[in-house]
Amino acid sequence: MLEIVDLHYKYSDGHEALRGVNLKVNKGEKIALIGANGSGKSTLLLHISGAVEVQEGRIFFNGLEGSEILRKNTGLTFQNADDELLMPSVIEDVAFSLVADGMKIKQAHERAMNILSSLGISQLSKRPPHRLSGGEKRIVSFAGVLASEPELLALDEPTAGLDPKARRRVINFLCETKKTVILATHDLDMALDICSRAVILNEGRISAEGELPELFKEREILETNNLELPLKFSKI
Amino acid sequence: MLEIVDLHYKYSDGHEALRGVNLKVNKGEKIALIGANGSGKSTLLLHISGAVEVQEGRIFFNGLEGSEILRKNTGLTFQNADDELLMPSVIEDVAFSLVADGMKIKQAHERAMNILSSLGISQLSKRPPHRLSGGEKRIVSFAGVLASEPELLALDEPTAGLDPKARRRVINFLCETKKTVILATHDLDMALDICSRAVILNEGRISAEGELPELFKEREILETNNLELPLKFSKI
Amino acid sequence: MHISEGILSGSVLIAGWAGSIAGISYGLKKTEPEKIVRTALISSAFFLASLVNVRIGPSSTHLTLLAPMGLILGSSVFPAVFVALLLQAVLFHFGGLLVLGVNTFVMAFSAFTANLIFGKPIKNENGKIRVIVLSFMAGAFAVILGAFLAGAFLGLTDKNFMGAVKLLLIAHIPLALIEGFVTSFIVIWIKRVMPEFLS
Amino acid sequence: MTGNTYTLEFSGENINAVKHSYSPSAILISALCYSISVSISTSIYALIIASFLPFKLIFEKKIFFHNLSKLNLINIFMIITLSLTWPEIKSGFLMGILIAVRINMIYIAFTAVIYPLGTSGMYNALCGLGVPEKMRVLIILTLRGIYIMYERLEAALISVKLRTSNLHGIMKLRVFAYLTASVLLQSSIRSENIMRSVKCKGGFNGFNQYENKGITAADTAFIFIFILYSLSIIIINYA
Repeated sequence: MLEIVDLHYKYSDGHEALRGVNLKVNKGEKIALIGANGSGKSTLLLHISGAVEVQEGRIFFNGLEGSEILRKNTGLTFQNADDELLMPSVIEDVAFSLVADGMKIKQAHERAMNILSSLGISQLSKRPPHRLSGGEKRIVSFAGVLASEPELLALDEPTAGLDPKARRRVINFLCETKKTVILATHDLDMALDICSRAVILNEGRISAEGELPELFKEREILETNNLELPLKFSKI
Repeated sequence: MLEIVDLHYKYSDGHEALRGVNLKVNKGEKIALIGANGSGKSTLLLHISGAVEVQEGRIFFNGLEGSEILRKNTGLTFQNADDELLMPSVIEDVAFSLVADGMKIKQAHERAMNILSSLGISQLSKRPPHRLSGGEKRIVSFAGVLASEPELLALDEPTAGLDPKARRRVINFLCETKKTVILATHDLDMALDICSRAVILNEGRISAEGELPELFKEREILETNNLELPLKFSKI
Repeated sequence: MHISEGILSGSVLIAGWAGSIAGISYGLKKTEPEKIVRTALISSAFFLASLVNVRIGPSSTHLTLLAPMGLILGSSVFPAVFVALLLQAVLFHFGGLLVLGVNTFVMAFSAFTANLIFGKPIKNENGKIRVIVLSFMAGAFAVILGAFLAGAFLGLTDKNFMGAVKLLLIAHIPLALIEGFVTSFIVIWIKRVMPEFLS
Repeated sequence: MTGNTYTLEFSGENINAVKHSYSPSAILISALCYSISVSISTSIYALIIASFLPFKLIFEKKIFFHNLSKLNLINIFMIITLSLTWPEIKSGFLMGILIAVRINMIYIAFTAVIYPLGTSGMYNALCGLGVPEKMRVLIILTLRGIYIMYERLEAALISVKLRTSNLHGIMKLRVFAYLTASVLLQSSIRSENIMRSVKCKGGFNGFNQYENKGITAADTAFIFIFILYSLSIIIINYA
């Protein structure tokens, strides 16, 4: 479904965030993208979702190229949900990408309402985003991404700052969804719950890759990549 | 050292954040403050650090009362380290409260430098704190709080948004410090690493309290308080 | 320098709107679509900072931060000030809608002019003392120009206002000094932490 | 909170915006016509005619008398200033009274009719009047930014309060300046992320979600009545 070939990216300040990433993602797969801060996870997600233009290398989505194709078929949620809640009310926010693609407002709002209902949060539709709790904001940002029916979800730290209950709700949602998922996270326990495969980024390169949970049992790989043994494997 | 008696707090919008909290903290103790979002953790920390005036109830610090006493003797760090970084360089930021309280700049900078060295980040002293990584910002914010030599540290989610390595660094620091620590967090595994006792807040009241790790083994208590079994106790 | 509703004559109100609409259109045209988001977020930060009540001695004051706004936003300062004043009216019922034109022009033009005169020298200057002096002048200048413009609009409405206008100008002198200091501190900080921030 | 060096005066928006039967643009146009006619009135007869609306509104709706009394406290100060600075005390005093009356009438009209529209109503009204896209985006995102950055500034102010108890003179201004600069930097970083998210979500077109019902016959009648009313005030004023 998604194929990334030798992707490089340099920010305008000279920082090389990606230094040759190669990755294949199959339809329906759920992949965890692991790595320390600054390892290039977020930059990779921005590429996958078409938010930045490819400088060097290629990204194919079902064989096609171009950031337009990626934007249409993938949905990105940001680490901080506040950054993607743009409109003064939840329903307008969820309808945003539909209206941007030319759908009539009434129709877009109907579709948005359906999505909110399917996520069990239709009661929030008229609320302004600043009145929502952290967990609610996160779910609304999912709703906004799901509205345009992307085939692939790219999620940046979807549980950062959430309390255990809200975190569990997000994990359940991601376990149940049939979409292809690429999940950047520090929360290795969540990765184990959701993903079947993990990719470890280190300084802009993929330094390890493998099935879960086997990969996380290799202490050496984790240590060279500045990661910690997931808590499930540690004993009290 | 710290004694809180029947503390109530109502925000101006009518929301009752605290509904009768009683808590005793002994010198040198490390206590975890656990609870879902909105349970009153942050409001309690704001009281302990003297940032808000007591509306109803009493807070004693070594037998004395008043927000001035609390401000002098406690140090609070915020969930978002960016909120407390002020000065254009790390050393000035750490020395800020000393200079503002009348210490000579040279002396204040010397003290600040000692603190930075003791935390192993003296190489950052000339950098603008706003340009540091998330983990570095967090440690600098600790340094700023430590500068005024508080007896008690009140910490709001000190590991939120940090990668595993930076998180481990913060945990190590908190394990080693001799100060009294009150730690509000969702990260129960961190609480187990650092604290000897936990207090569970639910809707502005203390709903459970006990030694660690025993308290976290009581599945029922965790469930009624919307918490999750710490991962160390769960098996794969 | 905020003029209240119900004071100015019809022709002066129209003149204010004409001036600010010209400024807003120019500002919007010069603001690339990519920069709209940045303008919005920065102007919300200025909006909030101007709500902070700074206690000075027995009294307290709100700062206008006109010069920093001009230095950072450049020509986008016209639409930014307009939106800020509009939201202030709708959110706090503070300031009117009819005089919005005049008030936008008074504040945005002062900020814009401060940037026009002092922006380049401040950006290119490296000596710390010179930067402090230049930005102090920019901060004080913007406030004085704002008070002067507000006075001019009052004077054009009825020349008998001139007595009150003199009082208004005198009352703005301490504010000008305060804004001068604040502007120079903000500029120093920006030059050390993120020099690319100046427009 | 007494004794604070800085206090943030932010009450936020009344989110229970009133639903009007007329389109927001019609309400905005009508109220503006009325307030123009009031603000240029000098004759007592014109002001008497103009006072019908505020009296009707006072009886019909809840006017914030608290705010109104605060407003008039400032008005008293204004009347005194004008009396003392005008060439003649009496004419200055009368000018002050005239302005105070106008301010009250316009304030009542705005608080009863326009402000209850809330930010979303005001936004719809402006869109209905054909405000350009860049301006619409700017309004929506500035409003969002205010709520996002409010939390940051509030926390920063608490942090300063905790870190130091006695700021004096220039140091106080310096700290305020640094606080402002820090919040500016944070808002600039946020804007980069928000821009990316706008791009991912399909671009600025998504902001075009105002209710464009157009002006109905009822709206036209409403505006027409107000224009007639305003014109009659103006005519009486110059008669």
